Amino acid sequence: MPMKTILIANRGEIAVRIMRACREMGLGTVAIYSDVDREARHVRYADRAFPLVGNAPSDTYLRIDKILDIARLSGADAVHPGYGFLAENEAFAQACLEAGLTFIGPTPDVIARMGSKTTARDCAIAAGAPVVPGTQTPVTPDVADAEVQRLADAVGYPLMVKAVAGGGGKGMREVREAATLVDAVRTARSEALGAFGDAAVYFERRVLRPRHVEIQLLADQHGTVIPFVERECSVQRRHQKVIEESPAPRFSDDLRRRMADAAAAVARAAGYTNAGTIEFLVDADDAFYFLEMNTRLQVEHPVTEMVTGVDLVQWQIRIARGERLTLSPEQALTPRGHAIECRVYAEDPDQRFMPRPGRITSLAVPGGPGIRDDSGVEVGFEVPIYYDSMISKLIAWGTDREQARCRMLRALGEYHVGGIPTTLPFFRWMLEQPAFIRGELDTTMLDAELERRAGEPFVPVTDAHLDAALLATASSAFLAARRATHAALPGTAARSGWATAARLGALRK
Amino acid sequence: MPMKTILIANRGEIAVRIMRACREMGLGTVAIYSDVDREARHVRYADRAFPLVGNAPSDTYLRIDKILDIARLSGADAVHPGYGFLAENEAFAQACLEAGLTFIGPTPDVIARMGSKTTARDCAIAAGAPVVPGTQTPVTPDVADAEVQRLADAVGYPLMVKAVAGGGGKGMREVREAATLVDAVRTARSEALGAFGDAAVYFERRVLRPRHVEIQLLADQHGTVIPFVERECSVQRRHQKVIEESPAPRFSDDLRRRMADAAAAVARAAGYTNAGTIEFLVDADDAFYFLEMNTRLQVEHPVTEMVTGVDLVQWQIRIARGERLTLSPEQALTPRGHAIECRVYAEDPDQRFMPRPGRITSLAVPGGPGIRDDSGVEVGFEVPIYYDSMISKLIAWGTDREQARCRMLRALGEYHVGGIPTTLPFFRWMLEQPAFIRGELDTTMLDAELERRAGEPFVPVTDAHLDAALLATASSAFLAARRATHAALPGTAARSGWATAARLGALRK
Amino acid sequence: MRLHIEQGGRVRQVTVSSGALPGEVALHLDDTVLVCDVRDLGHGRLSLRLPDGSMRDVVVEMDPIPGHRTVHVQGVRVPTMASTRVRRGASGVAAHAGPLRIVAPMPGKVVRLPVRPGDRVEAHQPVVVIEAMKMENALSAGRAGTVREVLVQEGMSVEAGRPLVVLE
Amino acid sequence: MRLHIEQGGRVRQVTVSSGALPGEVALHLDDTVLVCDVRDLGHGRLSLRLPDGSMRDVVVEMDPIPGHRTVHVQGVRVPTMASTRVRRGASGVAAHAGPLRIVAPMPGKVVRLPVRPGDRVEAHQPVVVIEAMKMENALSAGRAGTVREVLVQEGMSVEAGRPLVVLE
Repeated sequence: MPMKTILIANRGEIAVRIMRACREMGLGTVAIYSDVDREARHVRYADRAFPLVGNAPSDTYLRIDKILDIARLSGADAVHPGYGFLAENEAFAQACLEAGLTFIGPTPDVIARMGSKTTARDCAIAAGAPVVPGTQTPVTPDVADAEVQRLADAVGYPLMVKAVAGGGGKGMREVREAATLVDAVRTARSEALGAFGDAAVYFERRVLRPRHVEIQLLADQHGTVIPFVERECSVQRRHQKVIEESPAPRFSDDLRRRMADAAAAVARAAGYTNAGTIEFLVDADDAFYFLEMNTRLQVEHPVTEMVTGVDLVQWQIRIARGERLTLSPEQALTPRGHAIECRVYAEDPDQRFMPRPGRITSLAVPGGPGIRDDSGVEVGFEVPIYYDSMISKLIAWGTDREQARCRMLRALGEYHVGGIPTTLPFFRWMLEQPAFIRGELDTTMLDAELERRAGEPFVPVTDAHLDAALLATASSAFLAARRATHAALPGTAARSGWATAARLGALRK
Repeated sequence: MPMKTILIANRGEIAVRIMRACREMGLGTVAIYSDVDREARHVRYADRAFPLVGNAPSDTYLRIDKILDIARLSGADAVHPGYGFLAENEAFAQACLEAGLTFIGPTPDVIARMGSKTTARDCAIAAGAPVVPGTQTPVTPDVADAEVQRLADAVGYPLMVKAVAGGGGKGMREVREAATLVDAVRTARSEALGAFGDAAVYFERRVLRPRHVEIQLLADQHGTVIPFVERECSVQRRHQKVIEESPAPRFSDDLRRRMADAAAAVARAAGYTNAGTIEFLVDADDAFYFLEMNTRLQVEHPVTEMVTGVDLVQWQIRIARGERLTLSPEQALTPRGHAIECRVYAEDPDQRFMPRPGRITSLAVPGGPGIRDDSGVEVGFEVPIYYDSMISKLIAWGTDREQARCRMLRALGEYHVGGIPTTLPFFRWMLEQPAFIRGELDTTMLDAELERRAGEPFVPVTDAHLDAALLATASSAFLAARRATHAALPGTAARSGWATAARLGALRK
Repeated sequence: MRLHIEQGGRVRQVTVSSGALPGEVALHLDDTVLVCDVRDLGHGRLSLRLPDGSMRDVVVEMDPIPGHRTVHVQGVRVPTMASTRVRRGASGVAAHAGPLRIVAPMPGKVVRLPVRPGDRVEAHQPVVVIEAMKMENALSAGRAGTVREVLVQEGMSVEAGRPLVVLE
Repeated sequence: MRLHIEQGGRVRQVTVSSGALPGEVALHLDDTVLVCDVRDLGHGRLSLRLPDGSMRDVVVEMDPIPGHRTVHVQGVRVPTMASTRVRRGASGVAAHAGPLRIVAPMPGKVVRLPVRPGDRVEAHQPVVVIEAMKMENALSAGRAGTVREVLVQEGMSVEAGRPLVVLE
């Protein structure tokens, strides 16, 4: 059965990214949308689009029944789940298969095995990968507080409470001492239930000042598993990645190969197919520990694409339709140059990163050499309150890390979003931090630095900014008043001879 | 003397491209502008900008005196000429040096030697590169018609009349028989005088159905010359490149190395420094002939950047400030993937590519994986009548030629320019031509095909287009009328419960 | 609202009304009713969702001539005319009879005028050469005729839309 | 034209007139005259050329409160207020005295209200928790005070700008 039309069970930038791959492969696309997303870019980009009706994720992008109805109605023969929403939901993958649809991702049993952090951990142990000490079974909502306390004490403090079904820092809490455990578990369970529909959590010993490094891999249905050069994702705010890069700075070839081997072994042990990522913690001595597996495409997949030249989404589709991986394993592990990604959020970094949904009233997106723009929004779009606040991803490539960093800074200077605050000023600050420039990263450094700064603005307003704003305000008020009285605009008037001469005279002074 | 501020003696996309490199290197930028370019992107992108006063190229971007005045006034310490205008004018390079400015390009004597097609030809012959038979000395305006005829007869027909100072297909004419020679020489001289300020031409035997393949090279001031993987530029309309790619399709490694060796030998023989390109004709038997050298950055440099990862503009600046080339010669000759560039012109392809300057009233630029946008315009800008009609370049990269081609088609579908016609529909047609898909290219094929088509639209209007236009026209007239009577917009009204239910019901049918 | 819409020489009558749901527009065309979900994205941009779920992003550009629009659909420019009244006489798009005015398609400079009043010209024979953007552009008549008037001189700068030569 | 412009708590008087050349605007500020070349690019976008040739692309966004603008300059948002009349009493940007209203900075749902009328709160102590975009956001007062009024309830959906709690 040839694959002709793919339903993209997602929204925003990742839905657009997937549709681009479909277009390039000559495949039809079907979008789904909530009420507030009717004018969203992913809806208008699709060949066809169908309403989910409603807005809350639980009424829309998490509704398996509605999505399968639309697949049937539209004649789609495959489903790409993107990331988030139903991407790691084995019931959705199973329902797709039962409806006769190709699910572009691993099989439901592998999602179940690797999606649960606890069974994934077992799988990693069985494959010989090192793991961080932690609970062996999920701490489900029916486990009483006393038992919760006993389990945590056995793991030891500081520890992390994490959602079994989690990802993206949601449903995750750090607990430094026994006293705050029960509260943290309650919040994590509630967040996990809201975000993933599953309140189960687990505990894991906290590695101090760890780096978060992950291995992307592709696995076909014929037993070939290819691990890729690592991604460094240590720049995190409250366990949420904000900047990712590939390759990791200060990372030896030997460490890369050992980590890639460990990741491939886990994937093979799990019977993994399609694209997936194995996340590791790396401690100060370069020892690494299996953290979890993401059984889907990741937000940060473009940095891998930029340094290896491999289109991961096209390969997801090719693998799903049964093709063999023909990539060179050596090339997948050999980075060409360096790539950095900034996740642009509709948040006000100077107001403790408060989400700031609202209408984008003006927009200028960077371009030119080494810049890739993966955006989910356009001018005029109202960023809704219901979903994740990420609106776009900006990726910069350079022959080395420093060139990539300088290109990113150049591109950030070209980027303008009007109407709502975004995290762009934060990135301009972050990329100039000495520790970032040196590549000395760990997952705790950003939170520590933010606490130290106590709300100091990321890009301070200088006198030059104030003066330009003053001139702009005065000029625009003046031009508006003049427009109201005259029909013609100033710039369109013909230049008189003497005026031209006077100007040239001024220039020649 | 460290280089701090670069004056960019150009306009449009190439000025923006150069300024981006400056930003990435921490260098200040100075723009120059004609009256109609005050609101142009390159002016607003610069740190500082100064008016040239006037509009005709001869009053503005070709005025060495004004440009040097601005350099002095602004404190710039280097000048980048871009391409076109004064880029291959040795008097400009000389004047820069005399004014104490670093000229980012070769030395004036090398520009003179290689910029003249006839002495460049001598230089190629001396370096052992094969050349096409032709006149040995320039045919200056004082050469009488009878002598012109005699020189041409000696070369033989068909022949090409070319501007000695030429480039970009300007001042070039094909002459198939003696009878049309004098007219062709007159037109070519007139065009050459207007475009380059020099009416001298030369004659060259016409190679039948040739491919145009060129070798980019970088040469530092310490004797290192590095040739790059070739660019194929055979898709030409009236000797004007419209699509370029790298590597050339159907091109053997052996041919690549021989051509690169020949190019490097010519550059060494010329004492060449900075970035330059040696153009070759390749005949049906893969024999190649030196055509000319361009002693400057080329329009199509991005395709080389995409497949080698080298930033040519940054290297131009580094070479000009005396740095040594540290690139790997092997890497420069080993393409990674494939890149294609489309030059977007403000021309109506369905009206014999008639130039169509005017205001850009709406604009959507493509993005996503493998796409690079090098644009010189923005929404609201009025493309002026005075200069070249190229407004932007779109570059697509893929792991192989077919992926690059499919990505380009995808990106062309995302591209929208409102207010003026552009060559975008032409590219959508061209990239689907069987000969293009097979990579069977020569410089005559496009003109022959265009003649055969006799004005047939490149993307025909189908019933589906007509229907959508009808619905759009009716809806927009209706919405405008309703807006005039109601304050609230339709999309913003709250949905009633029954309406939602009805919609869901319709969906479930 | 009742409209007469002309495209490629064909006139169609469309009656437009609001649909049952917010954002919906009902278009009565011949014997069919098409209910589309139409969103105005501002500045002439519209997002259409056709009854079968097909998405069309279109841009409607108002042309200088009242009622005339250029509609961009999937990269194609479709000239369209809309009017609330029935147009009398020859239609704007399909007009062929009477004198033919050759107008400047873009601003530029007249560099050559190869014809004079009274000259007989063939279809596609150049009658004016205009220079713009460093290129010479020969303008020709779409049909044969006799030159009645030449309205410009060599060396003149002309604006887009300026009549240059009249044929009959 | 005479304007009172307020930025960061400081008010400056500016007199604006046309410059000698097209596009030029002369700004009289204290004892200086700055002649800038200002181009309106539409939709609030301006291109400024300062007297030393420096280029500034700015975007002037009109805020909902009359006279208030957010000016984007080189990636920085500068709140600015302009008025043709002298404002009486406390200035809009610099106001510090009197009751403090904590308003919703974005649309969302009130999920927690940890204070009640009469409670004493410290600076930076959370007084309302709003959920938006899957994140809980604690809003706190910039200064210490006593809760005078709580204007919302837990579970309520609120629009941006809606007053939530009043301190005194």
